Amino acid sequence: MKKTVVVIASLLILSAFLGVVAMTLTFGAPKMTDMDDYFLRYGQEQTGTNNQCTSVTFDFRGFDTLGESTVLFCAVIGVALIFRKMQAGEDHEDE
Amino acid sequence: MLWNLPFITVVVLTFIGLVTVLMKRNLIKILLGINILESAVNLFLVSLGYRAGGVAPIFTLAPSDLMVLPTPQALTLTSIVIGVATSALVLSFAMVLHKKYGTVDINEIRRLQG
Amino acid sequence: MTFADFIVINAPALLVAIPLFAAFICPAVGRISTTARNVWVMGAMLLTAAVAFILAFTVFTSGTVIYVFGASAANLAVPLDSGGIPIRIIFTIDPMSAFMDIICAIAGVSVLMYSLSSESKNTSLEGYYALFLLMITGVFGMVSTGDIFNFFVFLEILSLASAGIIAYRIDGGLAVEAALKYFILSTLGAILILFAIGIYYGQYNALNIAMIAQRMQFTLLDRIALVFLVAALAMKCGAVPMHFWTPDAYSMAPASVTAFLVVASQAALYGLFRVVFTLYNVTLNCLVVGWIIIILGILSMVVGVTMAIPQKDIKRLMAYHAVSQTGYMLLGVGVGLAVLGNAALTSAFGFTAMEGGIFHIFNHAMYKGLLFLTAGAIIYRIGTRDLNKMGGLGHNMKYTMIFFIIGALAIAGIPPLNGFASKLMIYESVYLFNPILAIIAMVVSILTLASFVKVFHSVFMGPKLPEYAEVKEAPLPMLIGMGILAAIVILFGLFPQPVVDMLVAPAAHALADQGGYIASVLGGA
Amino acid sequence: MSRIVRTAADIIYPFIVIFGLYVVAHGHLTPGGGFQGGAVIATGGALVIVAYSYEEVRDWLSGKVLMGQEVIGLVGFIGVALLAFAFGQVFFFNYLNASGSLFGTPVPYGINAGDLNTGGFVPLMNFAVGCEVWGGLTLVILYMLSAFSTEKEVS
Repeated sequence: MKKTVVVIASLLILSAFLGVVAMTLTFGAPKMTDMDDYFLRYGQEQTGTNNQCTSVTFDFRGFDTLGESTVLFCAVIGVALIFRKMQAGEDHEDE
Repeated sequence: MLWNLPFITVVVLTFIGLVTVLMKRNLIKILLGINILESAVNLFLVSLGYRAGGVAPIFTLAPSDLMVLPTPQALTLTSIVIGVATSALVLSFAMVLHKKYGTVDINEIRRLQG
Repeated sequence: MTFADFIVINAPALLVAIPLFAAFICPAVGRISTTARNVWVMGAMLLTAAVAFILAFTVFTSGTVIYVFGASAANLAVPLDSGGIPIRIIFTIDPMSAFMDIICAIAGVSVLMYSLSSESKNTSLEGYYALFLLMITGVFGMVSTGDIFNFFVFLEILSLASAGIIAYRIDGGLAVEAALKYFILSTLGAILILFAIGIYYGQYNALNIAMIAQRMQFTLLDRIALVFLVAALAMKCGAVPMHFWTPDAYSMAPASVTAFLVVASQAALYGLFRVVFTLYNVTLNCLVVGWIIIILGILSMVVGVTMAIPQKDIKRLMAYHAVSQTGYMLLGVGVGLAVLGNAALTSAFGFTAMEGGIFHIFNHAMYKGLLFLTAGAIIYRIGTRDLNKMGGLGHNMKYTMIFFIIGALAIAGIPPLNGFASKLMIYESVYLFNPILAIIAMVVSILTLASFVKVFHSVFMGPKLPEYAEVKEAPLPMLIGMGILAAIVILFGLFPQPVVDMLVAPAAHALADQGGYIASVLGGA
Repeated sequence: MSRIVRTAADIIYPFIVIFGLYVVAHGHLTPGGGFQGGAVIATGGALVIVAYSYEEVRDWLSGKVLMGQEVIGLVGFIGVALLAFAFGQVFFFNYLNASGSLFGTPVPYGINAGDLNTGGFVPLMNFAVGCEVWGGLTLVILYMLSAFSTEKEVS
């Protein structure tokens, strides 16, 4: 019972918040575009790529992409660790 | 004129995702709820960057100079890859738990107390 | 350009690049031999720590350091043709970030040293060390970055690496269960953070923290984003309404990982402070938000300590104490925030409260890490974590016992150890703000002392138990790891004033000074 | 799976790999890039795993090779970025752009037909990331399948 109340309350709060966001922002007309206009105007000359998504992903925000590859690496290593073949006695209930 | 339909879709998707995460007891369904939430946030980011009438920000033989904002697309790409990694890890956890406990019901996966 | 110049200029990049590179190579090095892998991991960690200290020294002597990834010069935050906006990812290391970097470096070195022998019995260690280095990278990145989306990426690196490493000992499924709980909550928090980032981006078309702060108008949307960020980060740092992942994850992870998870949750705490102080600062209604943080802190303190007292599992008990100690940091900084708009009160006790809270971050990382490491050493030797089954270990594990006493007295705030130094600052300043809060804090301290006296008694005192007659002292690398932390606990307890003057006060002032942060990135003001 | 499915998978697999490599290589000109291309190739791997059984596939797809691929991809990515230090530049500086060497043809502003020999270090990073995603995603599938079969582990 208590759980249901918490669930409904959190649902309503989050939806109301996002509803306000949805009503305040306007689709198709961003308020400010100066950073992206810079990318579109100078991206070709500074990175040599026609695809501005790629130029943002790999050059202007390349460090994020390194982090993103690292996240994938984390997941692979994590999956490898929990499916590893364990020695006898390594998978103990206690300790 | 699309009005704010994409943003409203974001709210609806968030609602569906949250209901799934909070109400369902099957671990796999909870993961699906998380994936729906991730789709909602990705849609939110992409919609933020849309400029009415804009084309994809790729200059190779582009039909027009008016382009949508590229940054949200880069952010969404990052967020999608993180979502894939998350799903892989949660699914592996669910597999191990199923092997050890014989169930993926979160009410029965509660051996840690306190 | 000499080599020294190169290191100093590129220190922020190397801080993240070295552990990342080491982690990527780690699975390959692990195939050569165990020794090669240990040397590789330890060498990378020492190198990273050295870079962190060089960077911190630069920051504390000559002010905030910025590093622009991919620009034509490392400090060219605003390109000449951009019209005054930063466009690339910028690392902004002000004294507060440098302070957190130092904590992470010290904790990383000692904990990694400890895990060289504590984990040596297990398989697939190259994966374990790779994830450990990635956790360290995540913390360094989170505390150094000046870009809010980059913060999110490092937060995700930290979450995934921690989840993988918490599940490392399957423990018949229990560790996986703890990791799952932690990870699902982290993911939900990350989604909230991403929504907040989207809201900022949609309004201000900026991702740089300084740029958002400069354009901040505190509209209704910004309030919503603030709620999202505070909820997500308070959950990540284990404050009370969302603390239930903490005891599970802390108790099921390997001991060395637990000691580092303390630092990781403090990186989330740093994120919370950064959001409140740098993104919003006085545009907030400081009193209301300050009181919210204070109430979170008081709840964490009281609930944490009352849940800790009846626990029978030694690591679970310590985990609840970690929740309780997080409350002190929230209390100190929350009081500083509540009086931020008022210059007279801020100089009277606001800064002291913030310094106390920030100093407590450092002290907590040290003594809590030490306590978790001693618990790990005990479990490593006797193979059980149940307090009722322990006893009489003081005869055989003398050094561990001494380290445990140091940590326990520090967490209870007994002079002359470092916990006392920071708690005293919190008591004094909070008493001026509201006496009831200070009294609650002192009562919680006394309860903490009582709880640790009980643990000490049941673990170390009493006659030698026959089943533990053959128990030996912990191995040398584990003792070195604990020794580093214990030495710092004592040193900072004996000489708190120089530390406060040199490290803590600049950090507190940098945190409160929003204009300085913006000016250091964007130039001018 | 039946013989028809297996034969079809055999025929389609090389095309999927080539299409993925195309997406990776043209990442700086057309929609796509390292992640997308890598994911396409990993789909080909998944197709083969579905068409055959895990026990058969395990002999062809070695976990060691895939892990090596992933590590090489990541090290290549961070190595390309670190190489900027050798040119006396900042981490992640695009030192190859407009240098006249490999991938160094300058690109002026405006709509154009696109030239493969542009992009600075972006194509190199695309290849590194493509390599990493290919190895990583296939490896995740293999590890998950290994949990179902008990006799032999992914090495």
